[in-house]
Amino acid sequence: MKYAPELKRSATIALWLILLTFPIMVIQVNTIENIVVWRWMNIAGVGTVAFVLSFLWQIYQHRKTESPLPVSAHLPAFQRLLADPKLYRPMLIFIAAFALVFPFTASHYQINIMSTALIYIMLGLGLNIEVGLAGLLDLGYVAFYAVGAYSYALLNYHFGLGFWTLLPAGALLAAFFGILVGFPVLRLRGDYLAIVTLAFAEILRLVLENWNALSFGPSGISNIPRPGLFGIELTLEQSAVYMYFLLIALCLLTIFVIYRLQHSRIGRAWVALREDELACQAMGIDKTRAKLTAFALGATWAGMAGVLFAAKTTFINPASFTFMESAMILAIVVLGGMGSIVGVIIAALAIILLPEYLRVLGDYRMLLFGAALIGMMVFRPRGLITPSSRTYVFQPSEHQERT
Amino acid sequence: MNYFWDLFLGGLTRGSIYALIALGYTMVYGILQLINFAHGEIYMIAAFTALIVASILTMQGLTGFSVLILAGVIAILYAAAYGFTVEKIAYKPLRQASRLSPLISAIGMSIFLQNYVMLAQTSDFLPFPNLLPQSEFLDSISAWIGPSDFIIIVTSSVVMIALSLLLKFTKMGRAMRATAQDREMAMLTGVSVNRIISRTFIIGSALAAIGGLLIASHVGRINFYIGFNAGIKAFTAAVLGGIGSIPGAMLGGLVLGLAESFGTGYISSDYESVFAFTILILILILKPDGILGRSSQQKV
Amino acid sequence: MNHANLFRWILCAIFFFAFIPFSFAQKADTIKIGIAGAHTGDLASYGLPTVRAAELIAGKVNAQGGILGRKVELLVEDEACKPELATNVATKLVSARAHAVIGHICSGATKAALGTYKDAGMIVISPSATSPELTYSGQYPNFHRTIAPDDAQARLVADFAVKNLELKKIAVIHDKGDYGKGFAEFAKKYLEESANTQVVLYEGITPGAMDYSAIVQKIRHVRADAVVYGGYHPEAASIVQLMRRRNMKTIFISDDGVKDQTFIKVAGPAAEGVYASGPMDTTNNPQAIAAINEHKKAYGTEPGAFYLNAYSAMLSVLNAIRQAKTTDSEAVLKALRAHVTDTPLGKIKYNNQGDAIGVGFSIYQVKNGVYVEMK
Amino acid sequence: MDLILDIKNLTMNFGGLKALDGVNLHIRQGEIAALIGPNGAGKTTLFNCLTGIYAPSSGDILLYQPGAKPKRLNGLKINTITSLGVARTFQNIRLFGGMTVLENVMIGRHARSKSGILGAIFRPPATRVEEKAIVDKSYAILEYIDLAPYVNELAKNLPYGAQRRLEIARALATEPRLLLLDEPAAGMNPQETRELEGLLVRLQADHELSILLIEHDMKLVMNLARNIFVLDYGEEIARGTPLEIRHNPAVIKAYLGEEADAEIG
Repeated sequence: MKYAPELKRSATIALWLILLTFPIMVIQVNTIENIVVWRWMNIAGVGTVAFVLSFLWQIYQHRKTESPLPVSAHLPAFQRLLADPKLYRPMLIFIAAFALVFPFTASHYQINIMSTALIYIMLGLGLNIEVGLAGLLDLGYVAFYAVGAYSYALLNYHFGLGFWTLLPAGALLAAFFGILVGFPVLRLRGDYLAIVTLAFAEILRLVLENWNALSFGPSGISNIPRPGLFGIELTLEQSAVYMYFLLIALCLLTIFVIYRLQHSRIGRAWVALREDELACQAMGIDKTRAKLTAFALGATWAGMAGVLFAAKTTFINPASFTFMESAMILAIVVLGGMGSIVGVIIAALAIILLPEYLRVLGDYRMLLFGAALIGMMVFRPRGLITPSSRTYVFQPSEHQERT
Repeated sequence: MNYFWDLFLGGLTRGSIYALIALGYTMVYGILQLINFAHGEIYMIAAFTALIVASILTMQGLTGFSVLILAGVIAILYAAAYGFTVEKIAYKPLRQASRLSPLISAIGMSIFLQNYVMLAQTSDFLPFPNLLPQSEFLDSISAWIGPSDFIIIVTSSVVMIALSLLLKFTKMGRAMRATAQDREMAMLTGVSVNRIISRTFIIGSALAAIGGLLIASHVGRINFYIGFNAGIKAFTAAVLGGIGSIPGAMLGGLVLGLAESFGTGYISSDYESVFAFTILILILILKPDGILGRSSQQKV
Repeated sequence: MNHANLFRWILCAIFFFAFIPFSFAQKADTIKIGIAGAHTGDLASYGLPTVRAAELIAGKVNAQGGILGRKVELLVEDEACKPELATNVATKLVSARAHAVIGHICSGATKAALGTYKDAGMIVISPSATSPELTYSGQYPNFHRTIAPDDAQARLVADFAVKNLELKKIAVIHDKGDYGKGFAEFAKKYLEESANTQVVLYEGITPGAMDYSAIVQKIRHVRADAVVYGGYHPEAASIVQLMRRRNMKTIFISDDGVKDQTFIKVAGPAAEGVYASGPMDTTNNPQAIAAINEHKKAYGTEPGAFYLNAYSAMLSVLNAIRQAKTTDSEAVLKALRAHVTDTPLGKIKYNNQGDAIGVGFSIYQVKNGVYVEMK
Repeated sequence: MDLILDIKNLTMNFGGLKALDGVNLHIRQGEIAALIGPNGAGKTTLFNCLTGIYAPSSGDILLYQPGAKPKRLNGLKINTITSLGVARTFQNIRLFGGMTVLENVMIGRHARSKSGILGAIFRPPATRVEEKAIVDKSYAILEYIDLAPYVNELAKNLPYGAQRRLEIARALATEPRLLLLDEPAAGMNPQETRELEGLLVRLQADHELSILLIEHDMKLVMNLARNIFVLDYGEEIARGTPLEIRHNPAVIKAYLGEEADAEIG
């Protein structure tokens, strides 16, 4: 038997997991009725699943140590695809065509969740500035999102301002809030920053929940207008299509701006800041300023996404801005591969669309989603796509740059 | 003045529980620099296990102290086993990865465990039997301090003192502290880092289980979601006290509990959590490494 | 399996999932009822009983050959009480051409989803969304509910506290949620209308919090005669237990979310004497007893929150379809308003706003471990 | 020759510990000076005070600027000091490991370029010209320092000696007038050390750069430095030319038992 030791180990692990899950999986007590239900069949389930998974895992480990792949082969297929213009150009055209045709072939629901996914692409790319580029771990990104959404809802409610006025206004307000939060906390190192941003986001959410006079409390704000299109009346489905294209356009803008930022003096400064804060300062980079711009720019996109979110759902309340939301956006950034635009886009689509399509699985979908997050991290800890650095080619005397 | 005393005790009770859970966060953080978001779920699983064991025992006709001890011990063992397993599955393969990957894995684990308990047990709140012992002594002081408050404060103090002694005077404790200081150095001196990490998770989870047991008995109800909020608060407490610092986690928990209690009592419970988070922000702005955190003057 | 393969595999999986929805075949011969609400997350316990009620009824109806010769098919969709997910679920149900929706559970999610349903002309019956504006505003003619709006309950509770119990100092506490806070706001307003009654404390508590001793101390400190609590039974049970453990005799009055046998089981002896408002005569209604027994038989437990409301909602919509002899929403809407359905909540039909007529409310008190209606 | 740096009576306290105690030190324009002393003598602390990482407890650090009054550096921010023309390398190499060699040097140009967020997004001609200049200048520096073959390598993949040189390249990119090198030869083999020596001489000659050097390799120090300052326990125990230092009894005493004393004697 080739895999005898692995099988034995898997059996041990399966036994351990059966024991471990015994009280929760097998015994169901109802302290209200004083009934105990013994579900012995579950043992078989846990055992089989644990055995198969741990066996596969060990085979995987075995293969990895036995035949380490050459470094070039470590680049995933997709990434090789990206590196070669002959391959990625047709691919881009295909994606563009798909994006164009999609709303006319898909159902209203499909368009709707795709729009949601597009909003999360914006959020992911925005947070990518903070976490992926500048290395500032922000666990309260949802606060900026909330600022955007509430700016639109409230300013529209009180002053009747329109979507197109409030889109930049929401973005600016979020940026301002970003600076406001950023100032006191920039002295803090990594994880302290994380918990403080989390705290700020929670405070904001609790204030929105309690301060009825300002925010209408937990019952939220309804009937937020959808964006207008030169005053044309749109049906629900038409406005969903309109919203979809609007989001596509804004996503393209986001990608463009972030790509430019990433490959600029500022973007380099952020990456340097992430790599080594002290050396970065010694290179003449103003740490405070670099961090604040990263915070403010990240917040700007969240603010914009917030406005779009409010306009899309037409209803907001504080329940949409919980810590779990921040965690999901962070998961998008990390899963995508920190600092990689393409990675973030793929991850956003996966994280938002997957649970939707997993609905087939009913109650098990969040369970599997959690497992998928762990699995993805274990198999690809650096995310789907490792951002590659730009290479330059020089002739020894004539310096020619090629990107 | 009486009102003040009541709020103080309430805060102390809640703070002790925060501190017990915060210890798990701070120990894991000290060694792995990982915010173990699944830690709160361990606390929840411990409470469920205790509930299951206690119910079965009660139905077998056992009562009182023996139920408490048996349910408690089994819950603590199980929590420790869960902590150990969670580390092996979700964090150990990620030892070499960037610091954010285990964080996401931890969030995934937290979602998984919540749904696991919800699906295998129930989404409803279940009443939790009051396992805490009753005695004449407790009755006699009940005007002055609630019996369960008294037990929670005393138990958690004893546990925390025991932990401090363990870390200070045993070989394992020294190895753990050494690993927290400098993992590579500890490895060079022959400490098995993997074993230390496992033990850290086991001890941290056991502490959380004790917290879970105490609070479930005190509040009298549990569901699959109780770990999440407690986890966030406990993590806040750990940071407040200076993450990585054991006395810091204890102090942080108490400060947080008291802040919430007094905030509710003298201002408004609408903003209960806001008080906790505001204190956190203020303290970190004044002392960026937490109350008892080691100052981390960068070495150049 | 190397990384590249794994990745390709995942990519395939994503594409596979992406195209599943395109292949939805239309099964024209069923009556599709959407069941939307929180089935995961912290509010799952308020959404799942509705799913169970619908499943039980659908099972029974289908066993008898369905309605109009068509089977009842349930489209169960989870939105975790999140508005953004609720709109997705709504569009999904509209796209799947559901004939009616039982849901949503939370008022916020309901509000977010209603716009979509309204444009599609789909009938919605919520077992638990109590925000008054949902029916009063007249914006959503397609919306119905089998639960009394916040203000109606609050009025009843306030009158009871002021007139029957003649309470002077009242602490109004809520759980900051849609439902609890909505109820508490109205209760406060109505209590303050009385010259003799004073609201001495008006505060929200955090549902997930570890314990509520601070707020209980505060209730004692302000020497309230009674607590009017807006929210659900888990927190209410904690508060009552803490009060009794501290030997406080403060009267506890609450809403429909607490008028639940689980509350009594969880709170134990402390529940004794607690008042709660709830639908009239459910405890002795044979339909209600039967519905609860069905649940016990099928799932081995007492049903959870809003089970009877959901049960009634499901019965009434199926009855309306039966009466209208079509699933056309116009006709069903008319039938909902014209025909009385015998439900666990009593004989109900809906008024033009969408509120159920016949869901009378009365005050109950816990006596010897059961809720007894106060006459 | 004119002074470029004048340190007067510099004291640095950490709690009760005096890491520097009344140190005086000055460097002339275009001169290579060295700072030596046993481990823990406070050399790196002095660098840290000089570059703004620590705020000194007392004393003055004066940087002389052409055609302007001398600037007091005490308590200025790290990046401000860099833009004033003081650059440094680190004893424990602190490169941006995840960035390429070229990008590392390009970061050094930050202080000497200015395009902002809007420039980055809209990329007007001015920004494009500036960006091109940054790349060209950085490449020129890499060529000058013989790192051109590594241009697109990740910094962390470089051999040790090359990493040390990249640190210098990165510092040069900030266009310093005063360059502070913290043990540039540490970990280098004799061949690499010789090349480093040549490089430093070239640098000083080509750019009229003033250099202050912390180094344990006495041969290198004696060959390069015109002026040597010796620290021990935070105090200056000697200063002078290599010849003077070599025979200074206090220095010999401080180094007694240290491995370096063999090289001194």
